[in-house]
Amino acid sequence: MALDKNQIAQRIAREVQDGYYVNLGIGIPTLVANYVREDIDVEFQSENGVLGMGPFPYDGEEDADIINAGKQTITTLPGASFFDSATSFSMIRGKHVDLTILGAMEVAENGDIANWKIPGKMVKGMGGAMDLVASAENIIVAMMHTNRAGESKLLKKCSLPLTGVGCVKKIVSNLAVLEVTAAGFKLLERAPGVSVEEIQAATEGALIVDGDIPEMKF
Amino acid sequence: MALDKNQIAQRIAREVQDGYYVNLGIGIPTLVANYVREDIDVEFQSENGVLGMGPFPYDGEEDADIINAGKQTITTLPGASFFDSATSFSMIRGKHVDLTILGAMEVAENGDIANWKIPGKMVKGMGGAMDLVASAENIIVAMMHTNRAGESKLLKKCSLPLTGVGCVKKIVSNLAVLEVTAAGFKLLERAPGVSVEEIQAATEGALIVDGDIPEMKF
Amino acid sequence: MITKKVTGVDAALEGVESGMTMMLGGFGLSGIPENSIAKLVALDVNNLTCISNNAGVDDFGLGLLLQKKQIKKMVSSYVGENAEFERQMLSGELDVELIPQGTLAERCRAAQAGFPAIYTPAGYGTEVAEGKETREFDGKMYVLEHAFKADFAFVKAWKGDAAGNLVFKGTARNFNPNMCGAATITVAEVEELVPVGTLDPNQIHIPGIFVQRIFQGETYEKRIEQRTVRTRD
Amino acid sequence: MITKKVTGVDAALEGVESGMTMMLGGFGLSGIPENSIAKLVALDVNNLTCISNNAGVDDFGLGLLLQKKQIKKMVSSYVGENAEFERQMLSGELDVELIPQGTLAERCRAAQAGFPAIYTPAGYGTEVAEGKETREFDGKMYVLEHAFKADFAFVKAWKGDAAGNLVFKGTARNFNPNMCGAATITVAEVEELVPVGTLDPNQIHIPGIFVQRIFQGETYEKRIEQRTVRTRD
Repeated sequence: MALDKNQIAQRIAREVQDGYYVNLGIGIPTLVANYVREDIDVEFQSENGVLGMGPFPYDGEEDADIINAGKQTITTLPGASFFDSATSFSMIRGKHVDLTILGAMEVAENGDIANWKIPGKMVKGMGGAMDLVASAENIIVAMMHTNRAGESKLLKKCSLPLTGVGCVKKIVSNLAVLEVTAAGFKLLERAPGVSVEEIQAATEGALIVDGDIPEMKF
Repeated sequence: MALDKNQIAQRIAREVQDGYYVNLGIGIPTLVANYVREDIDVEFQSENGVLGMGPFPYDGEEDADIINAGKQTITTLPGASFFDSATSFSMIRGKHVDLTILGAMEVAENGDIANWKIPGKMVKGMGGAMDLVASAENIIVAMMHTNRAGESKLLKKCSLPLTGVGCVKKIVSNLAVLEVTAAGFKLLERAPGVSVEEIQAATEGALIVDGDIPEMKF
Repeated sequence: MITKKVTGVDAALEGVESGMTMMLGGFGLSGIPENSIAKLVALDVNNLTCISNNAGVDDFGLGLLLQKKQIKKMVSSYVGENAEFERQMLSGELDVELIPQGTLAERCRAAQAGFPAIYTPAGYGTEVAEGKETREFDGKMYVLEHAFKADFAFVKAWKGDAAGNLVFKGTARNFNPNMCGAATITVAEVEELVPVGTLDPNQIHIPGIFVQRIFQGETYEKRIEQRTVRTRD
Repeated sequence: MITKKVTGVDAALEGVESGMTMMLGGFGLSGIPENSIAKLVALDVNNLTCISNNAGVDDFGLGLLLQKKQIKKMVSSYVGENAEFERQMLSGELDVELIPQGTLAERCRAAQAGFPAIYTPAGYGTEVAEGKETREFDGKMYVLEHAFKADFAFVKAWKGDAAGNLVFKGTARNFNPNMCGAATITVAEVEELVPVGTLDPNQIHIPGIFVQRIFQGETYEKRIEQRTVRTRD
């Protein structure tokens, strides 16, 4: 069965390693924080200027001056710091952030990603996404494998305006975990009960299936 | 009579206007602070990372962590701030410092300045001088008009490696106040008792003498 | 000490004219110069170019200027919370230049620090880089982005003093420090104007040299955009 | 929280080898990483390239490494206080690259912030710009200067915590913050390692993400180079 958003986040959380500084995008990526193992040390960075984010505040303790990049009220943990936007992107551009997890509208088999604009329809802007994808060495995309019409979002070539070129390394979708390789999307894991054929049918870009593909573990 | 170093500083102090942020170089420029009018508001910046410098500390109150660019122990005044070197040069390069006063070994009639190196003999380095002269819109040079051998230091062309090109606007020497113009050194004021002829004799570069040249006032 | 204190928002915005380019600090509605924006609305200046990471919401922040059609052009990284904005943009009434957030921050910092341009990897290979110079360094491609030029920068700090020194709080800091000294005139509004000498010189986020005018804002709504909370166990 | 605390200077300098490029904070003798320098002397590594604004004095700071001829090349802006330095330089034993102080700071910051190069006006038309690319922007000439690449950065802060957060004091701040995160490994030594959570998150000069190792130095001499005082009236 295909994963729900929380399960996608849960699977991605397994990619987070001890000692990682992690930037989480808006949407599914934000949920990843809920599933990171408690026996490893991880710090969350938000590009609006905070390192060491904690959970949401208790009701009544929210502070307009302490938010994340999704404009949500947050708290900070001991060891946290606040800083200006230029410093925040120094962390990102300077490769001090170890892992970037973000959503996508489309990913191409060469690692191109599109997630900021649908010409003539939706123009919210790229926020920090272009800086993140241009700089991060370790980018995981959290996404649905297909759109509502059932069309693949893992493409030969993106149709929407790009956010970055050749930058996505790994995708965790509702159907599969895939690695972006020189030859295309390499299938690493299947969602429980989802067949290789179903994944193949939902993938427009080149899908590489090498041997037996295990089911995901959480 | 030619000015001494303190008198050069005293004359330069008259160029300091209300509301100026001023960077003072090592040597004669440092003395300028002693002569600035007390009825105007001026702040001194030192490129090692302090704005709002005050006088030297009282004996016993000196702090190894609070020095100026000449490595002298200093104090700060109310409203002072400390910052890192990149921020300090943002102030300088970004033209937030209003006036730079520094020494020179040579100045050319086109505003070139040399003050950091005598090949094969003295190589102390440029410190912040190259940043200062390349960025400041208002540079006053404090210098002796001639070297110990009596040779002019206000030249047609600098013989020493340059610190900056076409940047000096004004010179206060022991003999005269001069403005650097497109046509050369324009004589503005004479040191008390020093004749135009004496200044002419001490100036290798083009000297422009336009009408009566008044004596300096302090 | 050089004083930057002005009597209030009226004096702080003296010289503001239609057609000017403004930088405005803030991320979402956090750390926005509320009092300066209110005054811009009251002054009824128009044809403004606004450099600001976001465009407010319909009834707060820059949304107030958008409602009155005072803005000709927005330079932002993210504008997704504002229906009137979207309407004006899609209808062509409003010119919008969307740029990466880190590029926005650094083009401000370049102006502050006297750099003419920077090379950033953000946006390479995308429409953001179209028509811009690109260049390879060490096998990676970068886009040349120029320093902003602005007439006024409006920033909001937590505390400040008459010398213009500023201290920010939490993530309300964001773009505010990077915009100080990045325009011809920087206007800082603060929640609390404290006596000179009470701010620790080691702990000043923006030295007063980067600020031309400072005043204490009359009121701060500090609206929260996404109130997310958890319940106590 | 990710901990950066190591047991002491021995662990902090693990991996240091001859031939490496080091950044060292400090201005004159103020804010220099005294304990790390002492350990570099003890380790007897040589052929080092040192990026540091100054070169210490004969018997303190980087002068200690120069005495033992451990330094192959210095990249500095001002080296005027060191007789042994001058002797090695004039004799050709020591390779010296003198660069403008603001350029030095910004080449560090570029490395920290992921910029490949910057355009600065400093040094244009001088021998500093020889062989370098120059370019005009808005009628002014600039020199292209590249980000430093270094193996280790050694910085000294006043206070720090196990998360690697740093706070500096007075003008001992100088280049130290700009070098954090500008090398493969940043080693911070602090006068006082305080418990995590005691530093105000608003008042951290360098967030821990820019620091790989932190330790409390055993002793600090904090020598004064030019003791200038006035007498009481």
